[in-house]
Parts: sequence; structure tokens; C-alpha cells
Amino acid sequence: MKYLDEYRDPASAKKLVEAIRRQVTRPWTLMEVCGGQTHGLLRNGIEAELQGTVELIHGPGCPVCVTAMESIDFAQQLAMLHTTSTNNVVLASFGDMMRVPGSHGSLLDTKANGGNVKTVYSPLDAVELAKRHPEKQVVFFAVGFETTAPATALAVKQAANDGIHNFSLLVSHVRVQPAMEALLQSPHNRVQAFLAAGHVCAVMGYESYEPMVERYRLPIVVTGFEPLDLLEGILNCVRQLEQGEARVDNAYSRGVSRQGNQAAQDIVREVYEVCDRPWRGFGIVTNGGLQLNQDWRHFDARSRFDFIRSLPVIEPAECESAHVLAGRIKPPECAAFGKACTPDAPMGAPMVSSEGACAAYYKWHTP
Amino acid sequence: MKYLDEYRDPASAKKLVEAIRRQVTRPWTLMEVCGGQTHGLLRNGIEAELQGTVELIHGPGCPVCVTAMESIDFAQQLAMLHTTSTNNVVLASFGDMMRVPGSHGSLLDTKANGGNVKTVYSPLDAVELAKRHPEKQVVFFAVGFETTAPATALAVKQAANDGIHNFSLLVSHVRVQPAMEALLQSPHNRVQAFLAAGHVCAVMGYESYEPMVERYRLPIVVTGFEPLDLLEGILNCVRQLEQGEARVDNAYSRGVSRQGNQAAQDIVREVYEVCDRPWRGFGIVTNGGLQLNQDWRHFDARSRFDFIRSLPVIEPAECESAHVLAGRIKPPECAAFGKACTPDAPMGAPMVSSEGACAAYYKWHTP
Amino acid sequence: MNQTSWELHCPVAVNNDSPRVMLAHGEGGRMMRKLIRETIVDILSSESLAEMDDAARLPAIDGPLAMTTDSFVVSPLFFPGGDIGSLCVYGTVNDLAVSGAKPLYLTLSLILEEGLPIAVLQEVLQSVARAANQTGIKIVAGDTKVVPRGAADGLFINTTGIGELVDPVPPGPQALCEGDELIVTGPVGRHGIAVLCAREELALQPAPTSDCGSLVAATMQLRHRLGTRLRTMRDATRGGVGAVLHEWSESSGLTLAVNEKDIPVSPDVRGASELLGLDPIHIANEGTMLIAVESGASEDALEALRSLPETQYSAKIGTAITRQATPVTITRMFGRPQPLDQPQGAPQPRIC
Amino acid sequence: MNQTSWELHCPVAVNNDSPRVMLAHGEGGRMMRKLIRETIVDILSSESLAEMDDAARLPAIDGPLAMTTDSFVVSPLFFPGGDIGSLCVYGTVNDLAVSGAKPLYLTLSLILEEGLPIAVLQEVLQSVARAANQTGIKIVAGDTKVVPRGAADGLFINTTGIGELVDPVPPGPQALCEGDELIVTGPVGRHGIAVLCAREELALQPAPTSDCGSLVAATMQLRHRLGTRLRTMRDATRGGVGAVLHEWSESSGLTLAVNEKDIPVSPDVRGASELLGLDPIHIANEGTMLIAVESGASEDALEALRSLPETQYSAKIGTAITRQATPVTITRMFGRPQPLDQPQGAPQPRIC
Amino acid sequence: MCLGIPGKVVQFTQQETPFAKAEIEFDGVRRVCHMACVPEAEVGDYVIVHAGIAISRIDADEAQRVFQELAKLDDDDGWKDEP
Amino acid sequence: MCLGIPGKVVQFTQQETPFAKAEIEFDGVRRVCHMACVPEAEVGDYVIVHAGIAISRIDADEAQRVFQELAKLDDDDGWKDEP
Ligand code: SF4
Ligand code: SF4
Ligand SMILES: [Mg+2]
Ligand SMILES: [Mg+2]
Ligand SMILES: [Mg+2]
Ligand SMILES: [Mg+2]
Ligand SMILES: [Mg+2]
Ligand SMILES: [Mg+2]
Ligand SMILES: [Mg+2]
Ligand SMILES: [Mg+2]
Ligand SMILES: [Mg+2]
Ligand SMILES: [Mg+2]
Repeated sequence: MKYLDEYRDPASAKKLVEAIRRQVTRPWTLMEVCGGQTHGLLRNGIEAELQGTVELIHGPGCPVCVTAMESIDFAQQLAMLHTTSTNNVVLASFGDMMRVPGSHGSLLDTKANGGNVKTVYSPLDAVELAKRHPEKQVVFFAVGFETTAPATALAVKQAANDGIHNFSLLVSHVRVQPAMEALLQSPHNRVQAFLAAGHVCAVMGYESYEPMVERYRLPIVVTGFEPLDLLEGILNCVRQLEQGEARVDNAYSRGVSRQGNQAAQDIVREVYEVCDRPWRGFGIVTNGGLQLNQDWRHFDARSRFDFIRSLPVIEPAECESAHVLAGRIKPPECAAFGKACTPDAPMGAPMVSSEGACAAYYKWHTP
Repeated sequence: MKYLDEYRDPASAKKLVEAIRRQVTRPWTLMEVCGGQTHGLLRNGIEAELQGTVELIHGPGCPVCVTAMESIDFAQQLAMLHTTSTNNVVLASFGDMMRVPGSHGSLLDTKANGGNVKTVYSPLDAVELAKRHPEKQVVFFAVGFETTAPATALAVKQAANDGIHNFSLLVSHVRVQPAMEALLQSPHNRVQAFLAAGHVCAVMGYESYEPMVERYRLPIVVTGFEPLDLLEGILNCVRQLEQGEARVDNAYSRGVSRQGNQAAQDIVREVYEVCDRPWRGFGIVTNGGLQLNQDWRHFDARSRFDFIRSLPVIEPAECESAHVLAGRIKPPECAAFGKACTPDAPMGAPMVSSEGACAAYYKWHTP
Repeated sequence: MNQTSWELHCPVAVNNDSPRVMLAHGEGGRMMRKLIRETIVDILSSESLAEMDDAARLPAIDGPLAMTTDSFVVSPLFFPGGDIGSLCVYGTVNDLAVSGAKPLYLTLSLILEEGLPIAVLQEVLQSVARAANQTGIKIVAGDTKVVPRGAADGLFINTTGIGELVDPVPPGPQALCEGDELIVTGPVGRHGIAVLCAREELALQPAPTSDCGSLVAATMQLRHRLGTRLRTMRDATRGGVGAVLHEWSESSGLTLAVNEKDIPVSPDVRGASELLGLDPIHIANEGTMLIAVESGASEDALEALRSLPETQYSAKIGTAITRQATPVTITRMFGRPQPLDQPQGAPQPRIC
Repeated sequence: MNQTSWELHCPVAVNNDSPRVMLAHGEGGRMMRKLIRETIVDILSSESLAEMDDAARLPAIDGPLAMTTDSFVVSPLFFPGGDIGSLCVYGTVNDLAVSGAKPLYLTLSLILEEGLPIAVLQEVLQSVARAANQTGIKIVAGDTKVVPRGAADGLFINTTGIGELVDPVPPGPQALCEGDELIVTGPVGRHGIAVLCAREELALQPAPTSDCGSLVAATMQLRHRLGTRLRTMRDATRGGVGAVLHEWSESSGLTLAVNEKDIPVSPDVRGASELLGLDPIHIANEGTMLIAVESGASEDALEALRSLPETQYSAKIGTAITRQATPVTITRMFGRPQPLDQPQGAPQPRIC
Repeated sequence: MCLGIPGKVVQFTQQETPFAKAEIEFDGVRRVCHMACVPEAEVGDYVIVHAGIAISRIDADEAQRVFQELAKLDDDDGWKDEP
Repeated sequence: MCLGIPGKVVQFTQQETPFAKAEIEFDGVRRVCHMACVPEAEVGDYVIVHAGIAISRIDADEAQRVFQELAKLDDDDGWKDEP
């Protein structure tokens, strides 16, 4: 496949690894912000190949992992509504969210217990579902970073345009940059450079990182998700670090521009506004989320189904995912990793999502 | 079983047959009003045993057979509502109605096509169903003669008492006596005596038949449904006819009194009022039905779901059931009987119901 | 600017109170292998199954075989007198036995609805294991599929059995002769009434009980006692005794004449049938068969049958006669044979 | 007083536009017998079925047997490249074939959802008949159950097959030796991707096509060419090639090492997998198998396989090696073996 | 539409009208039925049950009538018109 | 949450914004995707698709950059900081 296969070329990858190895004089600590990057680094053995050069730690950039438990609990209540009321709700979700534990099991458990849960590939498919089923209330579980927000925003615009009244959004979108800043502010911070998330930047650009780089004096390099993209980004970080520089660079220029995608940003701004949001493992992140703005609030499932009383969230206290998501430990350092906690019986979200750091380590890490 | 087995005693039955045979000088034409009587006469071979004595013709007393097609069409629309609207209706019905054709197949077809149809033994069970499923709207299809009206009336009383708001009735109750009078008024009338329906009379008594007997000068004998009950009733009719008498007699005195069941009548009167009603094969019968009175109209499914537009009834024109129900022909005289029309592929209601005359003939009549 | 708090609350999955079947249990991965190994194979303790290969390898069988299949979709899964687990074993074992075969090997294929409690599955499998043990059949291969919630009704089971045909094999209904005598091996309609009452929540007390059980011993007794005087046997399942009579009439070209008063009916079935307006002769049995024996052999047959507790209420109910206008006749009160209809559709409670 | 009108309008049943399966079709009466005779037996044209007895009687089989069962619950019933009818025949025939048996007899058990159009049933049965014909297996016994609307998903089918084991029977995965070579007989993941795309209405064009097909010819070719050098064969159904590798590693105690770049993937599966975030190695196949051959035998095996159109894209993908820390390794871009995970749960489209 | 079956009142499970209920025995089984229409029925009585409610109490004396008539038929083939 | 796959714009099935759609080819398959966010994309262009919508048009020149850098690595093991 064009624009995939060439960025997986083994010879080029080896060349980049060697270049990194030649550059490195100290074990720099780099954080890949996004779970997609973690996935690419581990699945392709890059992390193993770079042993002894840089240390890669895994950032909070798995929206599945950081979605607040309360949102999942609410989604589950929506999916069960049809069993106790005349509200015949179908909760439509990306496949990614299906296995993430809420207070009482995951959406897959909800489904097994009789909840109406349907996996869709696109939020626009959920609008189609609502169109085909006027007898149902379709609620789309809108999770994801800035990458995904344009698609969910477009979905409500489509619903409004088509006069689809039985469609709404349960919005749990999160914004990456506030979380990155939070990490840098943490007393435990070890991050010396960021590999910024390519597809978030495809939408948002990277101009807004420039003040961060000034303030915290660390390199931020935008990367894609293919091996050469990641390696190029790492090499760039390493060169900056070795030369004592701190710049925002773009190693994914085929898909990302400094200003980002104006059309996408316009759609997002039309529908959403910035808000504070609880992140799993982080607590409330100031400006850490998006919510429907006043013009679109009537598509908000939380107000449409405002008779649902939120149940107390059951926050268990064994897994170390807060540390993992903040890059303070690596998954195998968690005592439960691979023992009490496996992808079949996950204790925490990062073991569930195929982007989650614990799952990526479990699957692909050579011990 | 006490009060069943003794009334099925072969020796006593033979004695009664002989007594009838000894009495009869002419081939009197008797109509058993109720399908339950038809059933008893044919299943037990009484009709065959009486060959050459009286002629038994089968009356309109199968409420399943006379329920207007329009009611079935409406019931089917109710059962399908959940596929096109947020009204999650379950249509609860006696098993008897399941195979009766409406304009577009039977309720069994509706079920096969995705309709919510549930068989219950008692209307009170439908109230329980509504109680257990607050997320559904349970509509009970209230068909039947005066025998059944107390049960459906009690069901709405129970629902009201228990505060069950998701229960309603689709009322299609019919009253026997107006139909009997209609038959006597017909220019084609051949009936010389009636075997009146025992369980209708258990509720209504038989006092109201007395003016009829005066006016039309024919014997009316109330009978039960067991062989000895039926034979006793026939013998009574024959004796009256032979002696030129015309009286209302009660050959089911263990279950029926002249005034009927006051408690049952009170409950029916509390909930229902007399109305005109279309009967299948008869057209509109004046005072031929019951409907919810003003106090109970809020339990009427027709007003609760008044947005349903009645579809034009498709009245096909091949089967002779109008003649069969009016006793003008016997089922085997219909050209379709046993050929184009069988219980598996019924053309008319009387071939469907297990009480229907055509089905009874098909199953039990010795050719 | 950013007031993120750093306390460590961690998103741990809380287990469901009772573990349930998940779609993942049917997807060929770790969870499925665990379910098969720890629940299914463990309970059934079958060696062939434990290999978890694509096919069981079985030793050679001498002589001709009988092979039969049935899917079991009973609802509810548990009913008075049995459950889908015992039913799926007895059903197939009985089909082999009435065909004249010694039951040997059984396959067991499960279709599980997402959400089925694992405890239910375990209970059913324990029942399978007991029934297989009792009838001496070996479960040699299995399959497990999971379908999404709403795509099945809890649990369906297919069993397929093979057995060795043992001489003399009863020739079958086409060999029926005039004068052959018809015997039913117990009170009729018990299974169908039990399941109907359980399913429709009719709240009858005591709940009518199914006859669900093995016919292996009864068929062996009969074959031993009657030899070639045994014409044919059939477990009277769906459609009841009435359906078997119609099928045999069609196969043999004879009329089968039965007497209503000779047909055994238990008091619970009697009461429930009257109440619901049903005829027990058309209601399913699951451990009761109809047999036809040579004229004059019914006394021996009844003696053999009555020596076993499960067939102690066997009764002669009729005779094969020259073909009449009606294929099956029943004599009720007047001693006059009347047509016995074929059942149409599912028995449904009625008030007419 | 009574103004009843006497015109003759008669309540005639109007037929449904398309006939559908009714509950009554499963109740043992006239309608069921008609369905079986006029739809099922007629289309399958099987003599044993036509007898409609409880069990098929089969001639003696020389030598040991293989027996296997599978229920098929695929949704949708028709998908590009196949349907539940062809699938249920190939699935069981392939299980017999990869076990080293000559497929002989098949039972076919249908669970029909009330409301299923009869035309759909007919089309499925025609597909069953074609596949049975093509693979030479005889359908000898059947069963039909109807469940209420909502209690099944249209149509489920169980097939159970028996076959005669033919010497030399490949010894199976526990006999794997170090150095044994692993071959996959076609591009992987086609069935799973085809069904997922059809089911989830992903509207991919052209719709990916299943590999649903027979492995009888391929297994015969291989056995003929390799004799005892053929170690084991397995159709890589649920869980795909990945699941088989894990099972074989467990059975043999060896590590199986494969190369990602050697694993054939068709362009439609490639595109769909990237889009949906899935890995074809974990996706089901229905006419593609994994085989293990003695060290050095893979050239002969590939030559034999490539002579057949259905296995022309066979490829050697790896080798059995001494047991490592990880049971199955895959080599990706850096030539460094990495763990290959076991699939967990149903493949679900994802955007992470 | 008038299937009515005789059963014996075994015990009341609820006494108060209009929703009085009693366990009724039908040969080998019992079911709880509504008694609103037979306030006079007592334990040991037989009632006719239709669609889950008792619609009539069976009069035990009247139940013998047909057999008395039958006996008379034996005696004299006579038939009394009045019951 | 950011699986984004490059695909080639084959043809527009709807032109008008904001609900413009086009058929996008991903190796052996095509799917109709929303184009609202890439108004500049034309038939023949490659776009990155995420969750059913195109979020970026791929710049074909920039796509070569890493290979040019690699070539330089071959030459001189140098690394240009500016892209
Ligand atoms: S391995 Fe499991 S328990 Fe440990 S941090 Fe990861 S998700 Fe939590
Ligand atoms: S036999 Fe059929 S067609 Fe004829 S009158 Fe009866 S129901 Fe109608
Ligand atoms: Mg069978
Ligand atoms: Mg059977
Ligand atoms: Mg059988
Ligand atoms: Mg299997
Ligand atoms: Mg269910
Ligand atoms: Mg198999
Ligand atoms: Mg298989
Ligand atoms: Mg297999
Ligand atoms: Mg069967
Ligand atoms: Mg369905």
C-alpha cells in the first residue's frame, strides 16, 4: 500500500537505528505521546532494536485508557435503559471502547447482560443507524482526541441536516496538549523530549507547542505511526538533545502542517467548546476535554437522558495504570502485569485497549 | 375428573341417544349456538350417532370466527408498532386468535414477520406481564362472548388497582343473543330450536331468552359441553318440538341459574357498555358487542394508540363462511372444504379455530 | 494554569458477580480454549475431546451402522423431570435404540448465547455427563459457538450419534401387517405438557413432569423377548403418539385404529390438558415410545416392558387394520371409529 | 330492532407475499412433513433422508473412523464467496480431510428462526447439495427445529461427519519435530474479513471474498506426494493461523517461528485489515490450512499444492524450533523474532 | 370461546374482593384462579374456570339431575319436562 | 485512538460541503468517506482517513523527504535539522 509499505522498509529502518545509535551519548528519555506510536514501536520491534540507546516511555495518549470511568458507567446505563423504561436506546461505540472496564465491567459485559450495544466504524455510521431505526434512540459514545472530534462533530451536523432526532452524543473527547503540560508540571517528570501524536497534529497543527517548548525547554517532534516515521522522529529528538536544542519539528510533514487542518478545526469549533474533564488516572485536567457548545447541546445524551442518576464510581486500587499513563513506570514494573492482569482478564484500561501500553507490552514486548 | 368423566359415560350416552331416537318423528333442525358445543358433538361422534334423527347445524358461537377482520388488522398493527416507532407494544392474546386470518395473514404471520405477539392463558396474566415489563406497552386482545368479558373486565380493574399504566385492552367482545335474534329474522332461517351456550348462560342466565321464545315460538335449551349435557339438551328440544311446546329449559343446571351470575354481570357492567359491532360474515350486529364505558375508556388501546390509521380491510370472496356461520350450509357443502381450505392453509376463520365448524368437521367428521 | 491532581486512583475492572459467556469464548483464542478445557472437557471427562483435534479417531466398528442427529432448542433449559442436557443425550440415544442399534458414540455441539451464566452451562454439562454415563454412550467430539445476545435463546445443543446395528434389526413401519398390535410404553404427553407449563409460566402446582429418559433398556428387553415378532419402535417425540400413528400409516399403507380409553394419561397431564384445551395424544414425549408387534405378541411385549420401572405403565392401545378412508382412527365413547387428525402447529393454550 | 345486514363477505385468509417458516413447521405435524419432503429432501435428494426415520442405516465401514461435528452460526447467511450452506459442508468435510479421513457420511441439522423466508432456506439447501456433491460426501440424516422469532438468528446448521481413516494417517501436532516446515495453503484471513465486512455493513467495494471451499483435493494430493513426511494438517478457522500456531506449539512443546513477510495476504484483506486495525494472521479462514511437513519436504509439498487452483498461493511461512520463552514467534522488519500473541475475542473494527 | 373446566377449591390465597384468589385443583394439578365472580364459593366446592377466573359455582345437587333422569328413562322411558 | 490510513481518492460521490463524500481506495478495497475536512483534495490525491472521514491530504513532495534524508545519511551520515 502506497504511503504505508515504503515507511516499513527494513533496510531504511536499520539505517535510521544506526544513525540514532551513532548520535546517542546518553540514555535520553523520550515519551511517545500517543498509543498508536506505542503500538508501532512495540509491534515492529523498534523498542527492542533501540535497547541501549534511548529510553522510550509511553504517554497518556490512549483516549480509551483515559476515558473517565463515570462516562463508561453512564454509557452502560444508557445501553440498559430499554430493560427498565420505554427509552429504547442503542449505545453505538467504536470497537476500542468495548472491553474497557467501568465500575461494573465493560460494555461487552453490558451487552452480555442484555444491553443494547453496537460497534460502528464511524460516527457517521451511527447516524445512518438512527436513520434506519426511528423506533430507537441511537447514542454515539464520542471518545477520542482531537483526531476524532471532527468526525463526531460532522456526525451531529449530518443528523441536524437530515432531521434525525433520535441521535445524540455521549461526549468524552479529550485534548492532548493539556495532558502533556500536566506531565511536565509533575514533580516526577522524567520526559526529556516528546514524540507528538501525528494524527492529532494533522488536525490541530503544532504551532501551539511552540510556547511549551519555550517554557519547558524540551524538543517536541511530530511523528507518524510507521516505523520510518517513528525512527525519524526519534533521531530528530536525539540530535536536538545532543546539541542542547529545543525545537518543535515535524517529522510527519506529508500529513501535518504547522497550522493544522483549518476545515477540521472549524467544524470542531462550530460544535464543541473546551472544558475541564476528568481523565482516568489523572483526575480532572483543566481544559482537558471538549463538550457540545450551547448551539448543539440538544444533541447531548446527558441532557436528553437527564433522568439517569449517575451511580457512584467504584474506583478500585490495585493496578498501577496511573503511573503507567504518566510514564513513571513501564507496564512490566507493575506487579500484576501478565499475572493477575492479562488482556483476557484486564485489571486496568491500558491492558484492554489495543493501543494501551500494558497490552502493547503484553503482546509484543520481547522479555 | 369429577364433573367431567361422569358426563362422558358411554352407557348413559347410548341411553340418551336411544331416547332421542324413540322420540323423533320428524328430522328437526337444531342449532347448537356455541362452537364449544360443535366441538363436543363432533369430537365425541354424537353427530354421527344421531344420524337419521335430528339435524344439527352449527351456529355463530365461535367468537374467534366472528371477530371482525378490522380488529385483527388493528391488533397486527399494534404488534408491529415497535418496528417503526418508540411504542414498544406487546400484543397479548388467547392462543385461539393466533391463526385467524386478517387482511394480511394471521397473528402468527405477524409474529413470524417480527411482531411482538405473546400468547397468554388469562387476561390477568397479561396484567402480570405488564407489571414485569414497565418498558413495554401490553395490549390484551379482548375477544370472546359474555363468558370471557368478566375476565377481561377484572383485568382492567386489577391494572387500575395496581397502578399499571402500560396495560390496555383492544376490545372486540361480542354478545350472543343479538346474533341469535338476527338468525331468526333471516329469510333463510331453518332453525327450529336452539341449544343455548352453557357458559354464556353461566354468566348471563337465561331469563332474557324468554321474550325470544315468546316472539319466535321455538324451544331454547341451555346445555353444557359434555356428551351427556348435549344429549340431554337435544332430548329436551326434541320432546318440546314433538309436543308443540316452546320453552326455555336449563339442561346445565349444575352451572347455570335463571338470573345468571350477578357478581360477574356487575363486573362486566362496571367496565363495559353495549355497542353495535361488526361480526365477521354478519355485518354490523346491533347491540352485538361490548366496549369500555366512559369510566374505563383510558384503558382502550384504540384511543391510546389513536395515531394508528386503520388500513382498508381486504375482504376476500371465496369461502362460504358467512353461510356456515349462519347455519345455512354445513362445512362439507363448501366447495373449498378439505381441498383448497384445510387447517394448515385455512381460507376462512371457521377452518382455523379449534371451535370453528369447518375445523371441527375437518378433524372429526366421519365422511 | 493546569491543576491536574495526581492522586493515584486506578481504573481496575470489577468482576461481574456471576461469570457469563462472552462472545470471546467462541473466537478460537485463549478464552475459548480455557472454557473448553476447564468447563467442557473437565465435566464430560472424555479423552477424545481432551485432544481438542478437528476430529475424533474411533476404532473400527463391525457391521452396519445407524447414524442420527437432533438439535435441542427446548425453552426453558431446565424443566421438571429434566433439562436440555439430559434431553440431548436421551433424544439421540433413543433414536439409535429404536432403530435397532447399540448406541456407541456421540458428538456434542453447543451454541451459546452471549450472557449465558457459566454456571448454567456447567449444570447442563453435568447432566449431559450423567445421561451419557447411564446410557453407556461415549462423547467423542464437540464444538462450541457463541452468538451475540439475542441471536439464540440461551443454549442450543446438537447431538449426533452412531451405533452398531444388531441383528435382528426390526424391519420398520413399512413392514407393518394387518393385525399387528400397537403398544405405548407409558402415559402420553408428559414432556410437552411439562415444558409448556414451565415456559408459559402457567404456575400449575405440582408442575407436570417430563418423561425425559432412556429407552435403551426397554428396547433391549423387547428385542430380547420378541425377536422377529417386534415390527418397529418409535420414540413419540414432536407431535406425540398421533404424529407417529400418521407416519406409520403412511409408510405401511394400513389404517391404524386406537382406543381413546386405552391410552394412558397421567393425572397432571389430564388436568393441564383439560385446562388448556389440548389433546395429550398430540403432545410430545421424550422417554415414551410407540411399538408395533406381530399379532398375538402384545402380551409378551407388555410383560417385558412392565418389568422395567420406566415402562411399567405400558399399554396396548390399538391395532393395524386394512386401509380405510381415514389413515388413523380413534374410538371414543360410542365405539365408533372416528378420524384422528394430525396435529397442526405448536400446542397453544386456548380457551375455546 | 336488529338491523344485521346479510351480504356475504367472507373472512378469507390472504397469503403472505413470500412464504416464511412458521413455528408449526417444527412441530412434527403435516406442515413439518411437507416442508421436509418438498423442500429439504427434494433439494438434497438423499435416499436415507427420504425415509424420514429416526436414524439412517449405513453399510459397514472397514477400518477405524473419524467423527467430527460443527455448528455454523455465520451472520449474514450469505457472504461474498459462500453462504452458510456451502460453509457447513466444507467445514466438516475439511475437518475430516485434515484428520486423515476420507469423508463418507454427513448429518444436517437445521435450527430455523420463525419468519425465515422459505426461499432463503431453499437457496441454502441448494448450496448444501452442491457442496456435498462436489466433495462426494453423502447426507444421510437430518433434523429440523423451528424456534420463535428472536430466539435464533435466521438459520443455524449443525453438520456432523464420519469418514474412514486411510493409512498413513498424519500423526498430528504432538509429533512435530524441530526443523519441521510450516506451510499455509493460501492468503490468510479471507473468510473472517469477508464476513465481518458483510455483517457490519462496512460498504467496502469490492466486498472482500471468503476462501470458503473444500480441502479434500489438497489433502489428497499432499498425502499422496508426501506419505509419512506429512506431519499434520489443520484448517485455520476461528482464530486464524495464529490460533493454530499456538495450539500446535502447546501440543508439541516446540516454538513455532514464522516470518511476517512470507505470509500471503490478498490486497482486499490487506486494505480492509489496515482500515479496521486488524491482523490477518488472527482472522478466520474456511478453505485454507496450515500444514507441517518434515524438514526438507516443503518443496514437494508446495509443488503438490500449487498444482491445484484453490491452493496455488501456498507458501512456506516458518519452521518449528527448540522451545523458547515464547511459544510462537514472528519476525517482522528487523529480523528479530517477537512474540505472536494469541487472539483475544472477536475481531472488532477499531480506530486506535 | 367458552372452554370451562370444573375444579375443586383447595384454599384461598387471597380473601378480599374484588381480587380474591384461590387454588383450584384440576385432577393432578392446581392453579391459582380469580374468585371475584363466585363470592359464595367455599373450600371444597367445585367451580367452573374459564380464562383464569371462576365463572360459576357448581351446584352439587343439580349435578345429579341428569342421572336421576337417566334412571327414570330406565324405569319408564318417561321424561319429565320440569327439572 | 488515531488509526489513520492513507487511501487514494477515486471519485467523488457527493460534491457539496459540508457533506462531501468520495470513494477512497485502500489497496484492494474502496470505501466512501467524508471529505468535509479536506476541501482541497482532488481525484488521484491521497488522504489520511480516520473513523470514516479524511483528516488530511497527503503532500506527495513531503512524503519523499525522509528518503532524501536517508540518502544523505548514506552519503555523509549528516542530518539536516530543517525539513
Ligand atoms: S498491567 Fe494491568 S494492573 Fe498493571 S498497570 Fe497495566 S493495566 Fe494496571
Ligand atoms: S371450508 Fe374453508 S372456505 Fe369453506 S366455509 Fe369453511 S372456512 Fe370458508
Ligand atoms: Mg434423531
Ligand atoms: Mg429424536
Ligand atoms: Mg425419534
Ligand atoms: Mg468446531
Ligand atoms: Mg434471548
Ligand atoms: Mg469439526
Ligand atoms: Mg471445523
Ligand atoms: Mg478444523
Ligand atoms: Mg429430529
Ligand atoms: Mg433475529
